[in-house]
Amino acid sequence: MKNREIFLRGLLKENPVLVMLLGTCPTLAVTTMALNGIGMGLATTFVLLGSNVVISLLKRVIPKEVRLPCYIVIIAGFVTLVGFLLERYLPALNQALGLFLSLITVNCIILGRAEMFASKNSVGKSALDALGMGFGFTLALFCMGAVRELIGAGTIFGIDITFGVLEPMLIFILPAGGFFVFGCLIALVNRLTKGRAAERRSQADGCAGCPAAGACGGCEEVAK
Amino acid sequence: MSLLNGKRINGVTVRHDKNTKNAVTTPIPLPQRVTIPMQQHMGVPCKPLVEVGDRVLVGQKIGDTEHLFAAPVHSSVSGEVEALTEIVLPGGKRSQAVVIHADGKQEEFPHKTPTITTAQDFFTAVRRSGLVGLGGAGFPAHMKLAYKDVERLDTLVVNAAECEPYITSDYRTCIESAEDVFDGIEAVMHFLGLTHCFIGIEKNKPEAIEKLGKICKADSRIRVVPLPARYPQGAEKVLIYQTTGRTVRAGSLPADSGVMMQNVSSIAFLADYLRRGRPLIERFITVDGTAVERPGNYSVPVGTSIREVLEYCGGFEKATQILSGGPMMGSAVADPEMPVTKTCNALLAFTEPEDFALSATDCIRCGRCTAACPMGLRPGMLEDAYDKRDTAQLRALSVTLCVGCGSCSYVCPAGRPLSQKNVLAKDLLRKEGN
Amino acid sequence: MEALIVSQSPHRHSGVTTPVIMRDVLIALIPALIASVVFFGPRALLVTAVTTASAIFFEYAYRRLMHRQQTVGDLSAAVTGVLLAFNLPVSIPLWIAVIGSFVAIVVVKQLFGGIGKNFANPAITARIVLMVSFAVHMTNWTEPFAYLHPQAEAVASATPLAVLAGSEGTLPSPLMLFLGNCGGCLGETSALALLLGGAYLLYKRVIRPHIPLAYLGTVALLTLPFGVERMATYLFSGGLAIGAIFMATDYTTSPITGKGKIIFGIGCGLLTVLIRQFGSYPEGVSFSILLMNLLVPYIDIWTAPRPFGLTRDKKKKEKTKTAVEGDQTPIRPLRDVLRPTAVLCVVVVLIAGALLATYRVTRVEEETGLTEALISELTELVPQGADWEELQPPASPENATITRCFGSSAGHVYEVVTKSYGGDLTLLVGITPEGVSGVSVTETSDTPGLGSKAADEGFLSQFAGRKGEITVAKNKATRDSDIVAVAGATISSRAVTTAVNAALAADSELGGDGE
Amino acid sequence: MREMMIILVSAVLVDNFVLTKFMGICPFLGVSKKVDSAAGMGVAVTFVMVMATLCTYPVYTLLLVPFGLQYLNTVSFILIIALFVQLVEIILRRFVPPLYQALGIYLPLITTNCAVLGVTLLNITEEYTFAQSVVNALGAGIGFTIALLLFAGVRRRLEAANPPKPFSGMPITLISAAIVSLSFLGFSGVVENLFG
Repeated sequence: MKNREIFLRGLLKENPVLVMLLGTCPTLAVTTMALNGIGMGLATTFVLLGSNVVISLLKRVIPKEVRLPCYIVIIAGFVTLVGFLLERYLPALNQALGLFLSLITVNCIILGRAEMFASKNSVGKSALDALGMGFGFTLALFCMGAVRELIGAGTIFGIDITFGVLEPMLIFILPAGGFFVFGCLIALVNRLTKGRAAERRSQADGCAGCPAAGACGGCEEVAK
Repeated sequence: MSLLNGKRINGVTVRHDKNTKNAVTTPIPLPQRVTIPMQQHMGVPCKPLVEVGDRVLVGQKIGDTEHLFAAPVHSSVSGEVEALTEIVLPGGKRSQAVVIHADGKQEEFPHKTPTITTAQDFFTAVRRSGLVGLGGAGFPAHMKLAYKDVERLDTLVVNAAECEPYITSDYRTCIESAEDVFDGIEAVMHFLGLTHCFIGIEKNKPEAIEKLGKICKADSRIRVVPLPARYPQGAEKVLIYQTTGRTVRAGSLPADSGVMMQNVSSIAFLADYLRRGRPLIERFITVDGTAVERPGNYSVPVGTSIREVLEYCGGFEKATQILSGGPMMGSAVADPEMPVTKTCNALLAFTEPEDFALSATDCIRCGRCTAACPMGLRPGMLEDAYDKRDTAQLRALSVTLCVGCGSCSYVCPAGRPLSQKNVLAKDLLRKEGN
Repeated sequence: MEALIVSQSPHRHSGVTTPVIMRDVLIALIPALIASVVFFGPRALLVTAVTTASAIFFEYAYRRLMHRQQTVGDLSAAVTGVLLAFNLPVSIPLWIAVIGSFVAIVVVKQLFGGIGKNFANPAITARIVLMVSFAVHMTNWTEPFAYLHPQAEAVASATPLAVLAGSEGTLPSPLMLFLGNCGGCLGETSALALLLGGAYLLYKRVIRPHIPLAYLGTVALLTLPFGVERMATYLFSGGLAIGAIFMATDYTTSPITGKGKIIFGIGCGLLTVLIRQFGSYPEGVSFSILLMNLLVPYIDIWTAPRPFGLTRDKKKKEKTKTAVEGDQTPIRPLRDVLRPTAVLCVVVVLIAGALLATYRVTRVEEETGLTEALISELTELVPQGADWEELQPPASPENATITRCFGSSAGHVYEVVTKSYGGDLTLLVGITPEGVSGVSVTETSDTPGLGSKAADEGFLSQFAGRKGEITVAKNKATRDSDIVAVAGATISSRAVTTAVNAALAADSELGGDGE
Repeated sequence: MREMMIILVSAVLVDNFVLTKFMGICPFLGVSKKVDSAAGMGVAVTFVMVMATLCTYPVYTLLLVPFGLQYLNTVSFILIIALFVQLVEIILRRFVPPLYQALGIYLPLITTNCAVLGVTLLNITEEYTFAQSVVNALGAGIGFTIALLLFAGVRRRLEAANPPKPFSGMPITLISAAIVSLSFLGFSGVVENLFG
């Protein structure tokens, strides 16, 4: 796999959210505004980058039996690190993300990539994969955030563009709107890739690594 | 479903169209030729006993088999056997048939009145008479009697419900030969040692109820039960429950709950047979429908071609659809040359089919089919299960209980072929060895 | 004569087909349509026409786009369109009505596969979506016969339900309610017209009496303790009549068997009273029907008819246990377990240490007391206020709690927490000798875009300069102590007012003009 | 006591963990295909949530706060949960095999479940007392199970639906989840007024 290939894969072909259906909790929760979406995406990318690098460094040291708790602790460490940085320099974003910042630890993407990629490849490749997946995640969150903010609040990045004429549909800010927009986005991806996305999800390797492969939603299609 | 009276069996109200109610049964002129199929009953087909060229008399046995689960076949005309052919019956089954050229003399075969003392003699006599359920099912009558330990049977239910639209042949039997019905019941109850008998008649036939009621007053064990005129009142399990209150458990025969059911015309014929020993060679059938000029009830020798009967009643040229039996459970006739058999109780000819070919639209989950099904099934779910060929689900929803009355397809607003799919589902289960 | 037509039995059909049923429903809706035009004027007709036309158009376009069998002929889209119109106030802007049709037909029904496949009632879901998205438009009711004197400024009257839930307004007599002479949605006010339509449907056996009777019966039973007169008002107000007769009885989204329908009706009744009595949305009917729609799959299972002659033991499905073969992992020798746990502990310690270090570097002084940010905010509320210091918060009245209090040369600022629509509401109220000098909302959990409007400058500026007890008026300040509530957010506006009054009371108790 | 009831009912109905707080969406979408697997998952999650709260709350109040290490809560909580689930799996497999067979496959899923970690962290941010935290965890678990069971019923209906090609599978499930979460809006405000 050439390096460029690793990066692009995460961004489009195997987008962790819209294709692999991983990390759905933050995707629905924090995307009431485009800015929050990007903020969450970048924070997760930072954690993903950090954990991928560290895990691929320690891949020989960590024994097979306890690899799961180790990964989780490393990821949690980076999440707390991001928490400090945001608290210090971007308090508004920290306030907006709130609980979901610390929930990055249980985000399947990071654990999945750590399990499937970082623990088997060199540091350089892991970093690239992390960036690819991270920006793919951010892209997806940005789309979600933009759509929901545009229709739901009539603003984009906080700037009011309704000129008093268009009335925003508040429901897109609410949870119901989140589910709806997410469903439509995945449908759009299915439509654009004419179903290839659906098959790719079924033989995706990202899911196999996730410890919950047996019973988790995204991977159920794998089992089907 | 009215919440007031007791558990009420589901069903549908269908237009009765009993316009041949007062038509007295009249014979039709003797056909030149009759084609008598060897399979006029449920069970093993008979084998012809005559050769081409033999001379046969009226009521002479021309086909039988040693199997118990069959009913012998007799000639309805005197004449010479013309040919042995194979035909396709209205139900779609193929069967051998004997073609007899009638010589017009109608010479009767010397019948012996059967002497019966034990239940066993009664059983062999009924088998010899060639009697099959005249309600339309065609189940050999003697099979219902031949129950090893007859003691467990205690009740006779006479089915005079006749819930199918247009058909009035049973009704005419109640009016014209009420005495035969009474004698038949007495005979059956005597020989089988039954304790009581119920006659189920729909309320839309008051004269029959009143007439039979008067005659049967002579024997306190017999009770005429007027029933609401709801289709399918005549279905076996439904009628048994409505008259005796007993529920025939799923997968078991009426005999298991001590009940034997017979069609009113079968009982009447039995009485006549016990007197004269003349086998079943003619059928009282109703001829009706929009294409028929002279609708009415006719006694037709078994084997007469459907075309001949309809031509006599002036209903053949304009007919685009001919049904053998009622509109709900009867089968459409493809080849009018096919003969009238023992199980045919009506011939309907229509200028154009009653229900315009409904193109099936999506099911709207209205629940009418579930409310209509007398067997308490869920036709909508059965159809889904069949479409998915999910035999486990089909068995779980007990599709085998479906009596094929057609109520579900009748009420379905989306025109979906529900009862037809049940037939296919039952075949699927049978093929899979249920 | 040509070949005979052969078809499978049965060869007769009852004649009641889906278009026939839907046509009967449309006929049953005519009385309510006439009543709506009588009460709310020709615009009612316009709104109904728009929703119905757009509903039919959306279904036609969707089926054509998806190359599916055209189902516009079965008139179900028209029924959904008319029912949706009956759930909208007559003053609703037409583009919102069209959005409602789009949601009802495309999102809730066609996306799931068309008639019979959707699990939620299209018209009800669309009404909720519109209610949540355009709360203001969906809750501005017009008085009946207001269209007769157009020059009079359209006064927004409270519906009987809103009055029941506590906002001011006279409660029309039950008879008036029954006839429909009261505020409310286009088609839901006249219970008489709806009952007429319901009778027609029962006569034509399009619906069975189970759901309406169970639903209205439960509501009547639950509100009987409040007195018969109140019960009648409850029954004939809001969307109960149209909900029970036309919406809850929608085939696709209600149970199949009679028993199931009764359970469904009772469930709807319970939820409606629960939401109307305690919930914050005045109209409980749509939510309760949607919630019960979700339970329909289970109700259908519990109330499945038992096949004839199937005794209880045969019906019991034997529970097939999906055996997960438990792999008996052998007990591993101690040494194998020790090494991995050791590595794990080392990793944990390393991570904790790293975090400890970075925390020290990026520590944020956690000052208690007055940070510059807090001081700048306080001076905003009390101009020229200098050398602020935190005082002991005075005793707070019962409906609000004063958490902090700051004194300065020019006046005091009180931090007040009070109960509002969505939960707690925290405000800072600046008070000087001349009265209220400024109010700012620090934290609100009201629904964004509706309740949160009570935190805008426009609304808060009304408090400036007030001294005595402040009261809230719905649309026009009648008394001089009045301030005008934010349209559609009366509860939040009232909460802010109670907080400001609490601050004023606390300030006067602190000894006059806050030295 | 009133406070407890408010927390419990609001966790179950108004801010339901799945439908309004958006935690535990992966198992919610994945496991709700069959009713019994939904029930199994619900019970397992409730069990782990309550037990996790019992473990993490004392660790936080007795260990982290005195030493001023509050920022270590994420790391410590997720570690406790991971080890706890591993422990439960071993105990169940050894001593209660039937229960393991029923809930076994869901246990690994719970470690990566946002709802479990979410509940423990929420107890801290909402400054609940110990008893309130347990009640909150119980409410969250019950709310999660109710949402799961409700959605399992809806998905049974979805099997009969035939959405357009791109919408089949996960998209139509998400749109149904949107309608379900819409219906939960009806409960807003009920909790406060119900308990006066």
